[in-house]
Amino acid sequence: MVSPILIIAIGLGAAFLLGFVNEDRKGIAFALTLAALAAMSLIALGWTLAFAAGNAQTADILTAGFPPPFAINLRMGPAEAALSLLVAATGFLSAIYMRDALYRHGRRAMAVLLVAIMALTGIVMTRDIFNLFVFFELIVIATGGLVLLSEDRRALAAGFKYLVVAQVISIMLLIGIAFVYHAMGSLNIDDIGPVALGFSGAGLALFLVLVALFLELKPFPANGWALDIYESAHPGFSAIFSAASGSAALFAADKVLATSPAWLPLATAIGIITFIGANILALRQNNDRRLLGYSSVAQIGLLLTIVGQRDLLGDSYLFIAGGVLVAHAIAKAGLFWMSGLVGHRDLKDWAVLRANPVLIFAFATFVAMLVGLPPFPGFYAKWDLAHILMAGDRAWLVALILIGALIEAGYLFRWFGFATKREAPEGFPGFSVNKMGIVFVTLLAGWTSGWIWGDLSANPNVLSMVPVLFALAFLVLEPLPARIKNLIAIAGLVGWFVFRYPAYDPLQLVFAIIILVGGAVIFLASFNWQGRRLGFYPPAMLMYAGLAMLIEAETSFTFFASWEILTLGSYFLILRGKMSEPHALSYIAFSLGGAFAILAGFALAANGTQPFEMAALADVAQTAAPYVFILLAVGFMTKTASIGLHIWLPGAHAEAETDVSPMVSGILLKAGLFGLWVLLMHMGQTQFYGINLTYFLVWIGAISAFLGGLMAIFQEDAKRLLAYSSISQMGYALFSLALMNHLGWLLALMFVINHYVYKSMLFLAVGGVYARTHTKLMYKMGGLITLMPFSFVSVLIGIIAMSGVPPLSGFGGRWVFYNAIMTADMRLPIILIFLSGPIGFLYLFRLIHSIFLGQLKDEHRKLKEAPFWLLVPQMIFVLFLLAFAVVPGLILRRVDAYISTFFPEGGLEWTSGGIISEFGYWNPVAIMLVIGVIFVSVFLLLLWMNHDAQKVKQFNIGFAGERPYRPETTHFAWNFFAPYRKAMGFLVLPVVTTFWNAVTDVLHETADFARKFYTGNGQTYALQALGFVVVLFLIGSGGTP
Amino acid sequence: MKHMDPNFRKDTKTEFPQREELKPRKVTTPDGQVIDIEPLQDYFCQEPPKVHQKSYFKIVEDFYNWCRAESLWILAFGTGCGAIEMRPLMTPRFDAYRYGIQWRATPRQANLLMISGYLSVKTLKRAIRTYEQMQGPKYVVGLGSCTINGGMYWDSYNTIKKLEEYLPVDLYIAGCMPRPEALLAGFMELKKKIKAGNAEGANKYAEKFDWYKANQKAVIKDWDMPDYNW
Amino acid sequence: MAEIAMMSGFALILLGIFGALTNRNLLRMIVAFSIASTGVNVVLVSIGYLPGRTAPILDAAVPLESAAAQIVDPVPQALVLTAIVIGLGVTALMLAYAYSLFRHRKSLDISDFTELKW
Amino acid sequence: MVRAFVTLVFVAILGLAFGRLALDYVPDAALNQTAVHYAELTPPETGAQNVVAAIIVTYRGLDTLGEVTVLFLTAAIVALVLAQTSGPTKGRGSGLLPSGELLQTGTRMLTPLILLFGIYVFVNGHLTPGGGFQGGAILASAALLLLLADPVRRFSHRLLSWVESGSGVFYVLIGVFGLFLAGGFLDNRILPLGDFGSIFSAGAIPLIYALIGLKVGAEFSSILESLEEAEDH
Amino acid sequence: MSIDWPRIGYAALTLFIVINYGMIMTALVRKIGARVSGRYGIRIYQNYIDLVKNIALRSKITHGVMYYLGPVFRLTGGVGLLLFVPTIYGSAMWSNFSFAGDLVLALYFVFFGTLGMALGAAESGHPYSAIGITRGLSQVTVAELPLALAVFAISLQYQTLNITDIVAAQQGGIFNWTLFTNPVATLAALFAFVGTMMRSPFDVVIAPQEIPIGPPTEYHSSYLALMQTNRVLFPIAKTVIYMNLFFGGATNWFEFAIKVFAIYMISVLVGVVHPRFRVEQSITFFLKWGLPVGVLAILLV
Repeated sequence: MVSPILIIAIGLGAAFLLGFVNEDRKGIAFALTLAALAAMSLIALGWTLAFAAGNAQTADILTAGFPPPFAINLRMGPAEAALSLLVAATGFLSAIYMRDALYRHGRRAMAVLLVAIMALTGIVMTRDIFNLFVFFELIVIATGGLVLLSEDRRALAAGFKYLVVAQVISIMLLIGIAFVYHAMGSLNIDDIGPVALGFSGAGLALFLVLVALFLELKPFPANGWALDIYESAHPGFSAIFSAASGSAALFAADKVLATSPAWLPLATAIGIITFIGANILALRQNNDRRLLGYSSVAQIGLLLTIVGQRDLLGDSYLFIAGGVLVAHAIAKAGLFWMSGLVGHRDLKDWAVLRANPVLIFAFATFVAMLVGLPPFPGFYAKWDLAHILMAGDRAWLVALILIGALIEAGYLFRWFGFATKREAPEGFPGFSVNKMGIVFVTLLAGWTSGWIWGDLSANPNVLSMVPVLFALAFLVLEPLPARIKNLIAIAGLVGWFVFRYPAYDPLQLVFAIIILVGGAVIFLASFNWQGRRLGFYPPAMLMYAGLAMLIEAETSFTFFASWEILTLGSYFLILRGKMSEPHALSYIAFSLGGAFAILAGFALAANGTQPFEMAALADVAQTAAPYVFILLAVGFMTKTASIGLHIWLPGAHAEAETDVSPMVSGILLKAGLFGLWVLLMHMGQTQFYGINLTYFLVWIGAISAFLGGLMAIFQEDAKRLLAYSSISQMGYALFSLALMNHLGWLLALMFVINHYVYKSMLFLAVGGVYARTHTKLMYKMGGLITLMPFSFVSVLIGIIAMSGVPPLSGFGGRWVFYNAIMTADMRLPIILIFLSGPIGFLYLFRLIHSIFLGQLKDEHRKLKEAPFWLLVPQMIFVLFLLAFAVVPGLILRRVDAYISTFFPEGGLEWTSGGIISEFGYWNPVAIMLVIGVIFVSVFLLLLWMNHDAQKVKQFNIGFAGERPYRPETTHFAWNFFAPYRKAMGFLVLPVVTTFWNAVTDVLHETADFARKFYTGNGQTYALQALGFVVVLFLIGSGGTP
Repeated sequence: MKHMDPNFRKDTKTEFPQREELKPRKVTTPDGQVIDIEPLQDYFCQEPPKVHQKSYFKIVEDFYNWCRAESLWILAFGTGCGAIEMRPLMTPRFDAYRYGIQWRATPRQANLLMISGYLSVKTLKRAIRTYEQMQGPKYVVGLGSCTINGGMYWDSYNTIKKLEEYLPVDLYIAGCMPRPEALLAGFMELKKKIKAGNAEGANKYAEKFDWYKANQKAVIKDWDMPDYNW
Repeated sequence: MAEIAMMSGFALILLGIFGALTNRNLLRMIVAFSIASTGVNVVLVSIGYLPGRTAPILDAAVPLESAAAQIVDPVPQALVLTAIVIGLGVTALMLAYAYSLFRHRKSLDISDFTELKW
Repeated sequence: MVRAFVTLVFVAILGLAFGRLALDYVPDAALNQTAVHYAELTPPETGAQNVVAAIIVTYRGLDTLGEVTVLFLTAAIVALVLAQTSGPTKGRGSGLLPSGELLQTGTRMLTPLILLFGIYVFVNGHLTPGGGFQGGAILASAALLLLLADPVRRFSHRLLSWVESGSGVFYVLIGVFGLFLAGGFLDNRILPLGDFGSIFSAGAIPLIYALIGLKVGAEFSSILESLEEAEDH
Repeated sequence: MSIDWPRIGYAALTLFIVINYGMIMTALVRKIGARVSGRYGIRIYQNYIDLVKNIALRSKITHGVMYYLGPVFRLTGGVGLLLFVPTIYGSAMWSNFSFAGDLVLALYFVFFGTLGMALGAAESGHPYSAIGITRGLSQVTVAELPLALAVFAISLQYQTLNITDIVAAQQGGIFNWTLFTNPVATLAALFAFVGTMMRSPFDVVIAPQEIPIGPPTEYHSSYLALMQTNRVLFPIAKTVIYMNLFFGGATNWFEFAIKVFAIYMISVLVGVVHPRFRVEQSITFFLKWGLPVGVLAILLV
């Protein structure tokens, strides 16, 4: 193994050597710089690999040949090796990235860069506190130099501000070091014995050291100078500043803190405040680099929090902190590098990235890494962190971290939305190849790190799960035509179903049929799209992969990973819609909020045990159980869009693409239901202060069913109407599930099946209409029945089925519902359900009337029937509904029997003459037959009498002696249920939306107010830094200085 | 008559601009294709009315006619002052219900059109539409002298004089205005006529369709409807 | 002795910081920081001082055998040298920056350089 | 005004903190273990008379290397900063009057002496107070004198750069030699320790100090010249 | 599946009896109304004449397939509803097709005709139809609520959803009727009954002058004839449900006739003395009065 000191020696030596190079021979100077950085990286890499392979021991490198504390020693352990690699590699890549700037500024700038990287590795490795100070000062000065690489003239002022604050910090640090030396008699960090938390003598000295180190981490709110640097510096340098400097400084703080665990709470407090504060401030940023700066600050804050928890984290500390750190560093470096590709500084200007899909993919990857989504390191780290903290009774911290992470996800995904949806600037000159290359390398590093962390994790590696790999394979297949990809996708779904079929229990089977087979059927509609359809199949398949894994998940980890994967996939899928940017954002915000609740729930339930079997939910301790239940239920209910958590759904479903809407509505919502199912299966009887928690779910379900339907009837947008209807239907399902009896569950399952079928069908039908009319506003359509008969039939059948009118399958649901509530304990919520049934009828009628009946419009007179491929799945659904109406037992019998294992009582009896319950009976075949015969007879009668009716046209109506002039004014469709609105409108006041708007507004306003704090005045920044010290001192010493 | 401009009513030369909504127009479809819309063709059925044969069996036709007579559904459509005379028919004093007479609000379901008084040209247009929208067999009863010869409005610039020139009138009830008793008597007459199979106004209208149209168009100068309002 | 030095060192630091944070002129700020740095150095040296001892140079006056009892702590002295050099470097850098800022903006007022904010 | 008040309050509280540090400060009665080690083992281990020099060059050699780097960096960055700055373009010295004959002659006389003194200081660094930094600074003061006396005078950039880089590279190389030939990076024992108290003793310390002196001198000169040149553009 | 021909015969007979009964009874009801206001009123057989006249219309128009099918749906709804409910208690044959489903089927099949009619009327493209439909649907959603609650209450009370069983439980004396064993539920159900019979004060749906009789404004001739048939059939079918659930059912056709008439008269009597409600007023009315009673009913069981 090469001595790690050579990293420093090479960096320094090369920096000095650059002096020999003629000022004009920039190529040589650059080559030398790169060679040195490469050598440094390789040494670090060698060590990292050696540690990874277990071939190396932590090594102490003595300088001057004397042992510490008399001489400075360096240490090379796994963490040091990895960090050095990170630093050096970032430096190397940034150097390539900044080639033009470095050429422009000459060998001096290269030397400064080399020294900076060298000093960063020095910070990482040194074990001497004063040496640490020296390296820090080197960083300060080098930063002062590298800031100048920017073409932004404002960087100069930023550099000066930075220097001013750095002066204040170094004063603190130096005084602290001096007194620490006085107290300890040594400058070696290992000799700084445990210093008790106190603010006099050694304590105060250590406080000064720590506070200086924290200030180096740019804690909120004393970090304005750093943000100015981020904003104005060359992105290549910002990448170093964020990824490498931040990490190194953090490691320094960690080193010092490790000596005195008593001070850890200070780190935790500062860290979490920084994490949340910086994230809130980032909300209001429009400047990409400044936003990245805030995000960097926040991430470092999170890391500091984790450092503060190292006493609890124990062996997992490195894994967790490393995971977050690596994710942060790679993603942030990648994003800063990408920002160099973007010509302008507004977030919306990132739309230019769309010129290259790989860049969008990279952007998505980096965002996912920062947010901590699978399969990236942050995910595993977050999982373990939450578990350990929960087990250590630090739920409050988990809550704060998750809130902060949610805010961060909010602005990052908003930004991603800008990039994918906003107008790309015109006259785009193209991307620099080497900069793009660097981004791609980072991208690769990101995925590699994901694989590594997955491999290191005690839990299964997400990247080795077959469905995920299959989904990711579509990234490679992207150049193929959409139809071939579609075929592969269908084959994949069906193939996986066939492959897994024997392993499913009946419940899983039903969900698997819906997800896999149902997904395949919906994919038939995707044949309608030609070309390559970039960016559709990977997220779609990712979603299906998540869903497929979800229903098979046996441990909480697999479950949660699948959950996150399907969330991520569906987000990208929803985002594809033309106008879906804000809706996709609220979708991901709510979904992640829900996911975090689930994470917290699982963590609380597991109480430290890993892997945690899902079935073990039943054995959660009495004290924790209700909280676990609530957290998980809230999490799952965000996905089923229960009332209060529903506002993301209408937009997300309505604005999605035609074949995406059925996927996210018909299939994705079932994930939440499946989660609830599993939850109730294991924890159904959880009590909270003596009240059965399912009571609340029953109420929530009923209210969702009612209000969802009520809101649906007031929609003018067809897809929105269907979306609200989903809220209502999911409310039904939740209600019936929470009834906790045999038929309730059977009913829920019927809803699962039925909702999939008719919602997919209706969404496709409406989508088909949309494909022709280019509008979703129902009042702009009308009279399409003759032009689109097939679409009409599927909507008609869908409506009959959905409203529960016999003889179609919806009635079976109602029948089971009545039987189910007969044995339920709750009566009041049932009123709402009773009311929502007919309300469903209202909006469905509105749907079919406004689109297909009434007056045909001028511009629609020549429309064609919906595209063939959109009709194919619809017709399959029609056939299915008819078949399911006659022989519901085909599927339900098995499930009925399966449910008996949970509720032996109250099952159904399946006889040839019908289905018999405890209270009633139902013979689908007879119903179908009787109604059919009557219908046909009456029809024939009418035909006999009225066969010679004259077919008239749409204006031939008795119009009180007048006649219509325009179809628009004759089609009664807008504000269709005006009387209803008069009577019940008060119930659909946007209270929930207002509430969530208020929440975001408060956050935004806070951010807007707080950022005024960053006046841009260097003195103020310095004053803030000073204030930070002073306030910490005051608080720490209990206000009695 | 001497003060009347003979060309006033029968002027067919002057071209009146068609209503904007009924002019052919070009419309861009959602796909960006430009299509022609011919409102009168596209939105209205252009079939001429048909002459409907009576039932093959006389006895059936007689039975039907009896039923038609005993089930007179009057369109609630008032044109002039006579409308006020029709209301009392429903009151206990006259109780038209007992004769199987009812009021229907929609021409689709009514089979008796009462022109209850003078008919201005503007109202004539509506009356024609309404009549054509009723399903045959259908009957027209003119109420009061105004429908017979114009009555006191004989030289009005704006009312028609002879209703039967425009619609096939089955029965006139004279008077200015006729009292409800007269109306009842008129209905009885109409019933008789129907039962006798003589109330074939709808078929007559179809047979002499061109004549009626010519008359109608002669007075309705801004004719802006299809020839037959189905 | 040492206490006085230390106190005056601290006083210099506080004065320097106060000056740096209240004077808006860049050059004055730099001067103020120099004062503060000097204060830090004074404090640093004063920490290593032991009353009644001599400089850590082992010549005839300070034989090796009794050195431990005769010399002051040499470490802070070594540190202070480094600190001075670093302080010098930073000061030089700040001066260069100030010069450059003045050249660009024709102003030495720190509150004029607030185009980056929020 | 508000800012001044807030600053005052903050500084006052910081003063309280410092005051607490100072009040709690009790001078050690004896040297601490590290210092004792240095006091007792410096001569045997490094052969240097000046304990501080030994600490600077050997024990804490890495710090010193860092220090040198600080200056190196500063020089480089000052040049960078000033290179970005477009000052008045009036030519060399920007119209400053050349100094008088008296001053120039004096300068010429003094410069060698100063240089000599500087060299003396860093060569004897391991024996007496002083060392590379001090010596280097003295060397640079000669440069300052020259510049002040004749604002138009310029040194050879190339020379400064070579001296600076050469001494830097050599310094690092010595450090690396230590890695292979002696106990570790920057171990001064790559050269024989020699007689205690003589000029050629203490292993590589004098060499390193010399290099530091040269480097510091070159760097300071380079900084000064950069600042001076800034007026030229 | 073997076809039970006699049952079909009985079903046809039931249909025949009920239609004729309905024709006469509705005429009778109108006549009673007329007599109350001092008129002679329509002839008792007037409904038949109107029916035949409509069938006998010579010209007909159609607006499209759904328009054509609307009345078919409507009548199928009425006939089906009647046949899915046991008409005469104690007779296997007069129970018609009630073997196909229980109370739930009856409750939901009510919507079959409504839906079809709404679709058909809507295809006529007439704004009045659409307005009428929105009114009707809006009103019926809330008006049916007390019934749903009452039904829930009594099915809880009798622990069955089987109508025959519910009727059986009410046999053996008038005080065994749900009317007396559960008056609150009956009251709730009557709210719904009055609300859905399309009589004043809840008949703004078919406001004759404002939106010429609402949904069926374009219907005429045989379409109208089918609807007229349904109009006499459907209320009776509904009344039969009420009779079975709350008034002890009927053991023979005579009892059937009496009870249906009596129950039917409830809505008539309410109607003649109350002016019309606007739609939102009726919604509010049912929420304010019908709903609490319904809630009380299910809470008291």
